[in-house]
Amino acid sequence: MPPTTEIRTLPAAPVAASPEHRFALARYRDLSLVPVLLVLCVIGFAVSPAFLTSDNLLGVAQQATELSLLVLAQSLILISGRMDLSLESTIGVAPVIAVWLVLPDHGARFNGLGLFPGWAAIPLCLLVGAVIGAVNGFLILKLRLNGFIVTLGALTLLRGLQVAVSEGQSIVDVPGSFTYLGRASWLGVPAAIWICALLFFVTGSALAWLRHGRALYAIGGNSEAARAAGIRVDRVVWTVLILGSLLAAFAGILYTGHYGSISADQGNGWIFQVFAATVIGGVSLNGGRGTLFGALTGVLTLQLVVNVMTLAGVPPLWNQFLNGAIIIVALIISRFASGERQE
Amino acid sequence: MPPTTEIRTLPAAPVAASPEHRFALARYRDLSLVPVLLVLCVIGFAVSPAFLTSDNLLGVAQQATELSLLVLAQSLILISGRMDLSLESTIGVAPVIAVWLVLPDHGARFNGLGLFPGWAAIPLCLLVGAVIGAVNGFLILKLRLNGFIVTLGALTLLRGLQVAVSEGQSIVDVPGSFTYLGRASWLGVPAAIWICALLFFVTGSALAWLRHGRALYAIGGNSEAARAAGIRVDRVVWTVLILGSLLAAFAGILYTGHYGSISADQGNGWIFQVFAATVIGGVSLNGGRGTLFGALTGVLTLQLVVNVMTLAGVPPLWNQFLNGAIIIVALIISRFASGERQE
Amino acid sequence: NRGSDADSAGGKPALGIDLPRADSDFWNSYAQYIERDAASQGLNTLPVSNSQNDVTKLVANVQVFQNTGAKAVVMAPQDTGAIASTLETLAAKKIPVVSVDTRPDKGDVYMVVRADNKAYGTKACEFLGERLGGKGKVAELQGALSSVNGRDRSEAFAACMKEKFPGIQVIELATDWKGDVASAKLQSTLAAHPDLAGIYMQAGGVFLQPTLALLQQKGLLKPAGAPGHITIVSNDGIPAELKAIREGRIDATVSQPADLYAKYALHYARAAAEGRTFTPGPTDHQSTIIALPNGLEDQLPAPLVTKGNVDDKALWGNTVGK
Amino acid sequence: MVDPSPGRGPVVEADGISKRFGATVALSDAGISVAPGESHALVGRNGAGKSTLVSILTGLQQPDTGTLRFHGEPAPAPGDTDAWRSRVACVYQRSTIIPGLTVAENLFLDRQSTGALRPISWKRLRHRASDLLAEYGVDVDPAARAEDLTVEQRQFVEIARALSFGARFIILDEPTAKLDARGIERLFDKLRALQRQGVAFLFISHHLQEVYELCGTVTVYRDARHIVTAPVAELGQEALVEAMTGESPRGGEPAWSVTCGTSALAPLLEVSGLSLDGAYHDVTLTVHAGEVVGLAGAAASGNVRLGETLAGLRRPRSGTVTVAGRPVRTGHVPDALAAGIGFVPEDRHLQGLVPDRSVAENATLTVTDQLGPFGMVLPSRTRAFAERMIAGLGIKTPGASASVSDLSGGNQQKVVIARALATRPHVLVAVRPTNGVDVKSKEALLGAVRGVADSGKSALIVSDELDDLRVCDRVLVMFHGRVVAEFPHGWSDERLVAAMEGMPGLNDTKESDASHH
Ligand SMILES: Nc1ncnc2c1ncn2[C@@H]1O[C@H](COP(=O)(O)OP(=O)(O)OP(=O)(O)O)[C@@H](O)[C@H]1O
Ligand SMILES: Nc1ncnc2c1ncn2[C@@H]1O[C@H](COP(=O)(O)OP(=O)(O)OP(=O)(O)O)[C@@H](O)[C@H]1O
Ligand SMILES: [Mg+2]
Ligand SMILES: [Mg+2]
Repeated sequence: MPPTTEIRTLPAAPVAASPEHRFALARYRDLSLVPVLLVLCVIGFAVSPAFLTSDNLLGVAQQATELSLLVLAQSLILISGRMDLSLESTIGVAPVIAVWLVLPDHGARFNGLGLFPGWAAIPLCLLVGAVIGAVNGFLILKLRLNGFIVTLGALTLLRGLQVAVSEGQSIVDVPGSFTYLGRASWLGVPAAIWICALLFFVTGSALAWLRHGRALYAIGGNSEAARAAGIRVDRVVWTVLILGSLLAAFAGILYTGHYGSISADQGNGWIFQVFAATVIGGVSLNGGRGTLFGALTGVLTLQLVVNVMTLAGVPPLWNQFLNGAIIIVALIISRFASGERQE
Repeated sequence: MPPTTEIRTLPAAPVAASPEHRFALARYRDLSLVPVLLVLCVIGFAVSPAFLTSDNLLGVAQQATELSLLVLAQSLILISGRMDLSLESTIGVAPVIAVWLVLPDHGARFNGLGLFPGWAAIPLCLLVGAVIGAVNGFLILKLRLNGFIVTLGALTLLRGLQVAVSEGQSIVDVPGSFTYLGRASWLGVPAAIWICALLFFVTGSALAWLRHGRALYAIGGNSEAARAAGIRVDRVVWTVLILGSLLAAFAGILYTGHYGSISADQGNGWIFQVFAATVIGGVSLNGGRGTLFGALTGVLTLQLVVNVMTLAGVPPLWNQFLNGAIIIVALIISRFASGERQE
Repeated sequence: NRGSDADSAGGKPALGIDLPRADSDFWNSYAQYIERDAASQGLNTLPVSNSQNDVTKLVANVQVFQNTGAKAVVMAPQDTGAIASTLETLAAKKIPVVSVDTRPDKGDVYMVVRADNKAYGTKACEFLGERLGGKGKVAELQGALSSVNGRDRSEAFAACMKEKFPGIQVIELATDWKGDVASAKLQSTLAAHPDLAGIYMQAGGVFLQPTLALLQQKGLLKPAGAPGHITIVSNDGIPAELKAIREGRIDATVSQPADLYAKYALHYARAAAEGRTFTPGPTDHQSTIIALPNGLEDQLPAPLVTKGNVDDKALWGNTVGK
Repeated sequence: MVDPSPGRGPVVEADGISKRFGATVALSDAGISVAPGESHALVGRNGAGKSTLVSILTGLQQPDTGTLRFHGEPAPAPGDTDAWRSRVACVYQRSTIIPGLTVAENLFLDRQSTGALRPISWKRLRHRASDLLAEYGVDVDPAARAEDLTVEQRQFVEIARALSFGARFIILDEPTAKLDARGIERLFDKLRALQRQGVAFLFISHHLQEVYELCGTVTVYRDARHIVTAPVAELGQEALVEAMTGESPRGGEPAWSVTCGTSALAPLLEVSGLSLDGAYHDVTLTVHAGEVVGLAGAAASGNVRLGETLAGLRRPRSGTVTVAGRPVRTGHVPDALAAGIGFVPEDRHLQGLVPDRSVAENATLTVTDQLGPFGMVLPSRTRAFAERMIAGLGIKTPGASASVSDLSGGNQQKVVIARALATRPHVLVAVRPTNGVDVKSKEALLGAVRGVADSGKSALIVSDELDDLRVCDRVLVMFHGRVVAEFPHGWSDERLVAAMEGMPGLNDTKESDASHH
């Protein structure tokens, strides 16, 4: 059938209007946090002139980098209908193990094995991340264990492993190659920001335009249907889990450079923030819905809150309270902005 | 996601009369942790003669009481297809507010408002719990906000509220009536143990034999269907959420008595343990499946692990690592003991 | 197996030792000292436990100590309230308790071994105040609001500033003992107050590296004396801090004596098990024992370390792990 | 719960009911009135608004406008579920079975015990359950978990539950869609029995002969509007179809025509010695180019499993599958697709659709590799592709970007078929392709299937609906997992049904079940 003719003979009057409408709504969903961001900026501007300085905003952006990578990872995993709590430990344990394999076994307070040359630290770190993801994937997909608890167990286990390997110390003398990305600046903007922006852009477009990206949505939406449509569900999900841990490990590299050492509780307790950011950003916990852009707005919201509160000089005692309150308010605003129930 | 909830896997073949087989399996699911418990007991006995003393075992049981109440609450909520992360904060904030309303506004290191007589502390505490649950319910069921994030926000907010009210101090001089239950012993066994046993028994029977109990399973299994069958879904769920927070507040009372003060980070970080215990105990995160007995075995497992590790003198550095490893191993054992995939 | 040799080991009374946490430089150094001293003094210790900064685990562990025949218990309850009823139980069982680093709010203790955290705050305040000539802005990286030690340091620091250096504006930043939070808030503060003159970090183990990394990135890490130098006072006295002092990256730190903590914790535990008693007053090791409503406290000296005395061999930071 | 006031006014009377869902108008100023003891049919094309009316009549949804009266009294308050249940019971189109619970409990959900505080006696409940199920000749262990039942068994549990309320007015929304011929007979016997007791029905079905068989009055909806209500006797099949579609049918005969004797052409699909434990044994069959072959069989005959095996969803124990001479790796969907096997799954909700995603995305799920270079998926092409499908199959949707879960069931089914046709398969394996689809669309869908064959490819229709099988050049009948008979085109319904029933020699589901243990 010649398409052209068909397309003309298409929908009737009442229907014609609605595609845009639906479309608008779908788009809108990802923008639902934008109002919140605007409100925050207004407040920020009101409380301190320092807020709108590039210095401050770049600072906020940089502080957001590590978290945003975890959020990126978690979004991919959630969209394909899974969860990974262990990301918050991977960000810590991967660098520690990498450095442990690289550092000389004498001299410094923290003694490594010195098995590999210094430049190998980054590849090793990423490798460790990939392995962690692969093991999680094995337990979840092959042994069919409950993903939530597997990764919860992994969270504890990996944190414990980090403490054991690093003997609870924060590791200060780290190979320069390892810390470069986290501390370098390109064109006056921290390298980490460039990298995260790039990663979000690339992954985001992959999700939007590539078939393997679309596959995640199909799997998250209804894995049985995806399977019947010829998508290799388990393989894709496994890949996503590995990719997620890989990103977490990379976040660990940025973190180490950013904060100058691998601290023993690097990433400890972040997973809550990760989920908060992802979900107020419009990614569904049931899989199949959400975009990376939305998730990104989620991270920025959380980070801006901290920044504004600090600038406003909120009394420390009320800090945490406000933090929680703002999450809920943001949730309410975004829910009514997008007009969708969040099931 | 109505379609996916319908059936997990295509039934292999029509089911005709095969009662005992089916039934066995269903029952078995809740017992799947029993092997794990036995293994732990054997190990415990092997590592130290002190393990099998009534002193030690009662101690373990009493340390399990507060956690077990949270697990009881979470199980009810999960079975009806929801989640409440804020329980871990309710256990702390409810007592603080109650005591704050009761204590005199001078003298003690912590100054309250002295609005109510001392005996009112317990009722007030429970009331606060109920209110928290009601508010969560309102946000989730009326405003249709995402339950996970609402309660996550509540977790932060309530903890912050506690810090703000108690100024971060632990409150030591608490009305006697308030601490009685947590410290008293009846017939040589801590009162808390009697109470928890009773609560588990009563709630468990209600779930098994009362219509409203069964309603939770129906709602968790397929709320649309439950609604069609005439169950007032929202009302029931709301009740469950309130009940859950009420139990958490009560756990707070026991905690206060047990540890002799209301500490500022009472319950902080417990929610992970709560989920771990509940889910390895066989309660499904997707709702509609699981029993309180299973959940209870989950708590005991986690508590025994700590006890056995201490008795065995595990090197401190490896503590946490083993903790996580054991969760996963327990998960694997229970999965193969029950022979069911855990989706 | 272990439990029974508590009594069998040459009549030596068994000591139960709990470590508060395994994930911080300071406490790991403490753990090392405990191990070393216990060995060198030939003490009979039950397996050392770790309560992972969780009072419920601590209580569970102490319970095990009771059941395995401990004659004295060394603990470092980070939650000074929630340990109360445990202390009562131990008292009832006639098991003396040595509390390291923190002073339980309630319940009898045989001896509290700690340096005075209020003194930390005051020392830091005085040092900063003098360096800044009594004016300027100072950022204070506080710990978790629920931590007694953190609170003592904050209160003392605030009080001292208010009284002695009213000209100095203190910006309090709650960090929940988290390095990244501290860095984020400090960065915001620097944006708001480019003229920040001083920083007081309540825990070098946590805050030192993030702060230095931030200042370096912002090009604010000027050597002491140079214009625009930000005066930094830290706390703990871990090796990294001493190194930073030598390199002139920070100006001072309060050395919280991990070695003495371990040494005298064991010392008093042993004494307690042997039934010896102490009275308030100066001790043989440049410290004073003071009386508490619920016991005694040996307030160990916590020297302020500056470029001047940074190489002092007596500083634990110079000897640990060597 | 017996009707409070028997006989006063119509059991239900709805006037000027309107309901919109966002963009879609589900009902506009529609009405219906069912007299006591009457069995009333409601027919209409997919998306006409039938199920929406049902959900309003049963109090699950509130109408935007309009009035609703039972026995002349206004409808109960929205929340008052007990009141609703005492007036109307319903077999919903969408399954309301709770997978995790036992059959017994599903049957007596929320009625397990008489009083809220009276403990449930599980033993008694199971007995009541087996008694109830026995009335329908369904042999299921009441203690079995519902999720382990077959689609058919589950459907009967639904029906048994609805009918056991003792309501005087019962709604059945496409109750027969998931039943085989025998099941339908059993159901109808039961319904007639209830009719004699003066129970009123509202019966929704896309099988018009069922309407004539069972009902006295028929109401037709079209495009969310009420078109006509008349005694069935006065409304001939053609008039009925015309009322439903709004256009006069071409004198009954279908759009497609079966052109027999194509078996001279090369075999496209060859199956030999295929066996799957507990489903079918040593099945061998051949489908030639240009041929549509039917694979008939009752619920437990194994024909559906065979179809799923061909699609790669199940790995057979033994046997080979060959497409156009090339052997296909069994048990792998991608390989089956690559080999040119298209598949329409049995249950669209379970295996067919990704509910949250757009019609376009669902329709192109199998061909994402054809929508752009370097594994890209270009929205423009996706849209064009989808709109071609929408036009070709006449899918009723607000647009290609509408969420597929907002389509009516029949239209969802069309999307699933579009997905299968998208790959231009050599062999189209379609399981109950017209499940829940209205007469007109049925023609279109079967026409599409026929079209595949006429274009030199071939199709295998796995179904027990005679209408589906009529397009076939030949029909293979399976029973107890074996191919027991083959009919050339022009078979007679009786003989085919008899063969599906495994006649001669009486047998019932029990035996066939037994053969699977
Ligand atoms: N909850 C809903 N949200 C959006 N649209 C809906 C909803 N329910 C029904 N619709 C739309 O309303 C129209 C009527 O749907 P309905 O299910 O009543 O048709 P139907 O006659 O039952 O179709 P079928 O015969 O396929 O079951 C359809 O176009 C459907 O897409
Ligand atoms: N709550 C809802 N939200 C969104 N869409 C809905 C909702 N309820 C129904 N719909 C859509 O409206 C359509 C009409 O509802 P209906 O009960 O007829 O389902 P159906 O698809 O016709 O069932 P079946 O697929 O078994 O024929 C359904 O296909 C469903 O996708
Ligand atoms: Mg319908
Ligand atoms: Mg339908």
